[in-house]
Amino acid sequence: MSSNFTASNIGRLVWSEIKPALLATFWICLLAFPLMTLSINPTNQTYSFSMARIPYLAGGTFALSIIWRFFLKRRSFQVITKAVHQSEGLPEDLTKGPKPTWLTVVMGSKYRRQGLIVLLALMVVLPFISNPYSVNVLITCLIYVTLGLGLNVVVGVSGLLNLGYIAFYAIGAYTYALLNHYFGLSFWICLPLGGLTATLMGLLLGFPVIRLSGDYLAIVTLSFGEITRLVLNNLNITNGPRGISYIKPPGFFGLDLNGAPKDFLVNYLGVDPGMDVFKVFIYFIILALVILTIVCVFRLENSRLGRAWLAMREDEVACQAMGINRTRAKLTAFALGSTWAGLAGVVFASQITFINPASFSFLGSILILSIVVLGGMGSIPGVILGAIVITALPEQLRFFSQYRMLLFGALMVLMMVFRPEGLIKSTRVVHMHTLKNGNGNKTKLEALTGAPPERASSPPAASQSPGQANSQANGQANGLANGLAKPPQGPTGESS
Amino acid sequence: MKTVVKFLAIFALAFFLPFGASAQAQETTRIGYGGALLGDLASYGLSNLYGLEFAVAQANAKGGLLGKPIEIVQEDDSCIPDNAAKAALKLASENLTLILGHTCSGATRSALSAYNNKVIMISSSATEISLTDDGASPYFFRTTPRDDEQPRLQLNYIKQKGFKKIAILHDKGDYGSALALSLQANIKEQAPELEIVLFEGVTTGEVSYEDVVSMLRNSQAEVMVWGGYHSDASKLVIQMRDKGLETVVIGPDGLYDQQFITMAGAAAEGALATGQADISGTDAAKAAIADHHTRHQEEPGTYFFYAAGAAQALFAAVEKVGNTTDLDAIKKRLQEDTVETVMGPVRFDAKGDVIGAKFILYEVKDGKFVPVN
Amino acid sequence: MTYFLDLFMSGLTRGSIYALIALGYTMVYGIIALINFAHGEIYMIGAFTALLASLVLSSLGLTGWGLLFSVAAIAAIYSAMYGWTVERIAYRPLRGASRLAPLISAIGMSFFLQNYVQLAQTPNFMLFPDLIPQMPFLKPVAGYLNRTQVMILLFTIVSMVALTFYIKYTKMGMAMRAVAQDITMARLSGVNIDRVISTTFIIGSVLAALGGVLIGCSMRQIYFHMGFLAGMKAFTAAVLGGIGSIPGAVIGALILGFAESFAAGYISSSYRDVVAFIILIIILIFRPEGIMGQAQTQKV
Amino acid sequence: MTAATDRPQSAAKTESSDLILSALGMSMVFGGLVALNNVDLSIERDSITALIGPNGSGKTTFFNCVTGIYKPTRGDVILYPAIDLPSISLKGKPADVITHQGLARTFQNIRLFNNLTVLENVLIGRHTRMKAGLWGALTRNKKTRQEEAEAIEFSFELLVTYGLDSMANELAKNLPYGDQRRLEIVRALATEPKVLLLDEPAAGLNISETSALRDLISNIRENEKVSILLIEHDMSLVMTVSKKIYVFDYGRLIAQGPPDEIQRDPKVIKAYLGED
Repeated sequence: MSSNFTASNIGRLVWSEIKPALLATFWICLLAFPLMTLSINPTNQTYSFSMARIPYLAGGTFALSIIWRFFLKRRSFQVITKAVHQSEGLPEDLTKGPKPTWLTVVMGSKYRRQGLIVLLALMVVLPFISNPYSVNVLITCLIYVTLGLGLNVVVGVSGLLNLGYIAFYAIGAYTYALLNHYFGLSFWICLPLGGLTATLMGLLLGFPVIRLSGDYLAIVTLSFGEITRLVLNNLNITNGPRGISYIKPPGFFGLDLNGAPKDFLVNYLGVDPGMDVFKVFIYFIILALVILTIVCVFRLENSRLGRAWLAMREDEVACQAMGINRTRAKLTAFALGSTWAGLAGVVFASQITFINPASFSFLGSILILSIVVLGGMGSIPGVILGAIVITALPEQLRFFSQYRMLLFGALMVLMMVFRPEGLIKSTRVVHMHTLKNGNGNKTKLEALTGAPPERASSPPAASQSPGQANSQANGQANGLANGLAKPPQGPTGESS
Repeated sequence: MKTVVKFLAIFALAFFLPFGASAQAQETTRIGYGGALLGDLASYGLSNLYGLEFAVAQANAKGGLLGKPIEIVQEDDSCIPDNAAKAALKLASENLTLILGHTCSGATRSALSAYNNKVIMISSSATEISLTDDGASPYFFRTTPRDDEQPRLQLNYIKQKGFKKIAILHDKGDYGSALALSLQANIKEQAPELEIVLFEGVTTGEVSYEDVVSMLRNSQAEVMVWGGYHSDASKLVIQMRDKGLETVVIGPDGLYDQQFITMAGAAAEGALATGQADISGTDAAKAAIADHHTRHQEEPGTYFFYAAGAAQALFAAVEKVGNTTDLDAIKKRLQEDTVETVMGPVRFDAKGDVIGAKFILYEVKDGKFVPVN
Repeated sequence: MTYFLDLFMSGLTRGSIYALIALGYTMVYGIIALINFAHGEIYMIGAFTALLASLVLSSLGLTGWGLLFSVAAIAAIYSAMYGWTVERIAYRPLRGASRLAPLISAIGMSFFLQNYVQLAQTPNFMLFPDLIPQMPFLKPVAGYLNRTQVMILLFTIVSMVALTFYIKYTKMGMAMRAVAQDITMARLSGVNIDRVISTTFIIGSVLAALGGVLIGCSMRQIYFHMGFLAGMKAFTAAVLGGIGSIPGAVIGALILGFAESFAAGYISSSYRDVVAFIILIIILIFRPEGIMGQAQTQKV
Repeated sequence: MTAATDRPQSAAKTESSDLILSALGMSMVFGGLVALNNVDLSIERDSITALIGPNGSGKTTFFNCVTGIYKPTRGDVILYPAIDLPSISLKGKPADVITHQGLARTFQNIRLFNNLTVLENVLIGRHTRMKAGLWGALTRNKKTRQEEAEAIEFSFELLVTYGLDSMANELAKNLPYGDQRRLEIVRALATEPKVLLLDEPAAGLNISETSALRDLISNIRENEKVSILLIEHDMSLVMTVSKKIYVFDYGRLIAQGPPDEIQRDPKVIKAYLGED
């Protein structure tokens, strides 16, 4: 074996890595040659030639190419290892349950509750230890978390590709802006109204697209998004492209938070929040909305309705054959997904205080979709992380100023190439079986109710104790925790 | 656990970097620039930035501002209101109190609301009337003349030439559509005898304007007034002339740009535009143009002088006040003192509009904008 | 009537441009079921390369038809190289991933290319030279049909015919049809999938580049963001015609072109796109698989 | 093996008390192709009926028409839920309604919800027997929690009965092939069907798996009070479990009767082996 490590062998090995990188470098330089070396003087339509940028390009490409090849090799090696292990039946022990991920470890540990409280406390304290700009980024980020989770219901859970999601965001924002502008309605009245309007528009869009699926659905939703934007741009009532300004921020029980309370804080309490009070207030509103959204989406996903959506995503024919009304499932998915966009839109309008149709372009839909896919389709923590990356990363990249969007685009490609399932892969909730079955042992249910469970013909007796029902229901919430414990094994005969 | 680390890393990267970033030693006097540096309207934003850079370079050569060299902190808003608010908050969080910007009217309005009257802001390109008229922004100034001048000038010309049928087209943007609506209102009020045969928005960035040309021909308009920027106008004019349509074209200051003539070539001949009165004739302006040539190898852009003038006026006011934080004092100086700048003497009125800035009507003759007497 | 004819001609040219770009979308989709969002950017790069090439070549003394065709050829070659590279970097490593991963990768690529051109050149609108020589014989119909329109129609028809022949009668064309039908079976019968996909991207890019050159000649201006709207419209056209179908893309593009022109002319230019999109939605509601798309019976 | 079952038309009329499902005059035309031509078929209560025929003879099309995946061109399907209940026409009803009425099916090429767990697959089968709506899902009130708990309990018991409980939390796609087939049947059973339609359940199984499947099918019929309609190519399986066999060829019903009769029927032999 040691003979393999002769100088010439190592040289050959290194060369085999460097050669393709050199080729790639040459190719990219060739590609970039005219666009990067020729510059046009627009006044007299002459051109000048300069090779100054080429060495940087070549160096960068060479380094990137080496790294790219290394990671691609690693990726394919991992795939092969996995396949070999599988074919040899190595770790595929089906009784072991899904492999614990860090999420199940954290969420499943007995410190889960404490962990969540710490996180929540951190989120509550955050605006007070940061500057106004960061609070604004945080608000934007949380708005996009809401949007991402809402779109996740449509795309990630139900499998309906929606490219016009920004329209519902716009509808929410304009609902508040218009009602506030013309009728002086307050934020708190408009918040549910904005959500409701978006829901209704979602239904309206849902009806014509019931028969469509896949990319046809995508293009119709895209059209819907564009139609909404164009109509907002052309109507007089929305003030067209000039938009609506001076939208009121939310008040606190009728108290105007713009100005006065800050003076109060500074003068009487000696605390200087260092920023506008209403911004902090909006932060807490959107934080509450995000928490509400997470709870709702989690509950939906693990309910009868959510499973219908999942079934629809997985197989449209089989889902109908299982008794699921596909039309209804599609419509609820569309309508509910839109609701959150509407709510987020209202908050957005109150945060930015000026909206015009330019804020709701197709690019917005694309960004929200990127959040869902980048984060991990159908995964709630994934979508949250995705929203952080998509909204906060470009802010961080401001350091690179004009190269910002270039890097952002490149990162999206790299992310998909090396982690196509998203940052956090969606995992299914684990249910633990509480029955000790088979060998004449009483089931937990029997033990509690004293009656043998009837099966097959009718559902178990409704006289079940509420405690049991609770523990089962909690089984869902605690499912992650239970997933760590081995499910008790019943006899696995071919048939009973 | 590797993923936990990854998660934390991303989280930290996302949020905690900016918290530390604002703590910097103030060895310089800093001025913020907010406007379009990227996106479709980047060229306007860049001409603003170059103007500011010119003024800063000049001031720094003479020892800076308040005894310290001036440093520019720039943020892009791509002329999108949403981004402008973000950029504004970013600049505000750096404790900047002097801002030059923003480029577009819509973005400026949203930025104003984000600054929340905590900075002195001078725009050299936001022309929309209400920005100063509504009185909500006491610390906002602008060196560019306002939009309401332009429709008036255009209408006068139309009446003078005896045109009867008018087509008004706009680019559906906040700037262009406001101008178009304002002209429409002007005509209804002051010249109801004129007939508006076509009032339409045009989608910009399209692959063809031929259908618009067809509509124009069908409407038999004698004059077409464009509300929007030169980039679309030049395409429209080329296609109009290509199809043998001789309708007179009048545009706003968005069209008054040498770029329009370069782009439209022969088709630009005879087109009219309202534009800021020519200020490149003075010695100071000529020196600035020469400086711009050496720095950027091109002619200065539309708003170069207005940005440079704004910056020079601002520097003078700050120098007199002696600090950058007393906004009311700076405001007072800006309104009371007349400062000699590359764009001529600059002083602001009570609303914040520059005094003496005027639009005049130009016509394209032999590849140049020539004032119409 | 002349007004109608006028609008008809403008719809025809508009539709032809859409068709050239839509073909790239529909071919890629037909083969690997991917919405290639970066396709509009390839079209933009074609236009930019053509601009640079025309400046260099005309300074070398080339004029007239020779200039036009060599510029078009250089733009086509460069766009093809870009198309090929984009597929290699952003899509090939993702083969076999979920359907949305390549879509996001494509969007990332689109951002990247747009900003790359903006940084490498400028964000400004750039003047595109008038490359199409004068055609004196068009004098009588000058008001309705000018030389750029003639060239656009000519280019479109020629590329369409050439493409149809290529797909129908060459070995590679047959392989493409096979891969479009069933990628696994095609691989099993010895078709080199990678090569087929690369060829598809190259052909699509060449057509997009031609579209870029023609639009440059017609609008006389190009800029880095031009690919977005054109790409979106072309994609809409491809879906309208039944994505994956080559004649469908052309028919869809023409319908969209006419719809837009007539909507602008007879309704309102402000609402033109609204009308166009509503027509699209209505057509898809009644023919969910597009105009020329095959109605697929769910196989159970 | 009564003589009465030889005459389905009259059986549908006179002896409906013995039948659970009857299809009358089913026809299905795709474009110009006649996939099903006026087929009558009935299933006796608590029996196993088989449907055989060469490939492309219209068996799966028949399934699709009965279960509402396709809308038949002509014909009616009538369900007799119980002896003392009125009959229900399933004609033109959508698939989900038909499933709710008590018909459940499996697919020729397994159609599980691959990225969901085994338990969730079965829970989705429970969908049609559950009531919780949007409100229940969001508030997770007592009623919903109880219903959910019952559904999980029910599903677990089914999984235990059919030996899949140890894999309850595995993703369906990670199951071995034989278990996937079994899971599809369990999922159909979760809808509490009156008639279970199995489309080639033995396809792709080896000999021992097939014999296990035979036991499974018999067990299901005994345990679950369900009538079974079975499409199958494995003749040994068909002949041993079924009480009655229908034979399709070119979309027509060419023979029907008990297994031993069918085995001897010259028309059936001709359809399978061709003419000499």
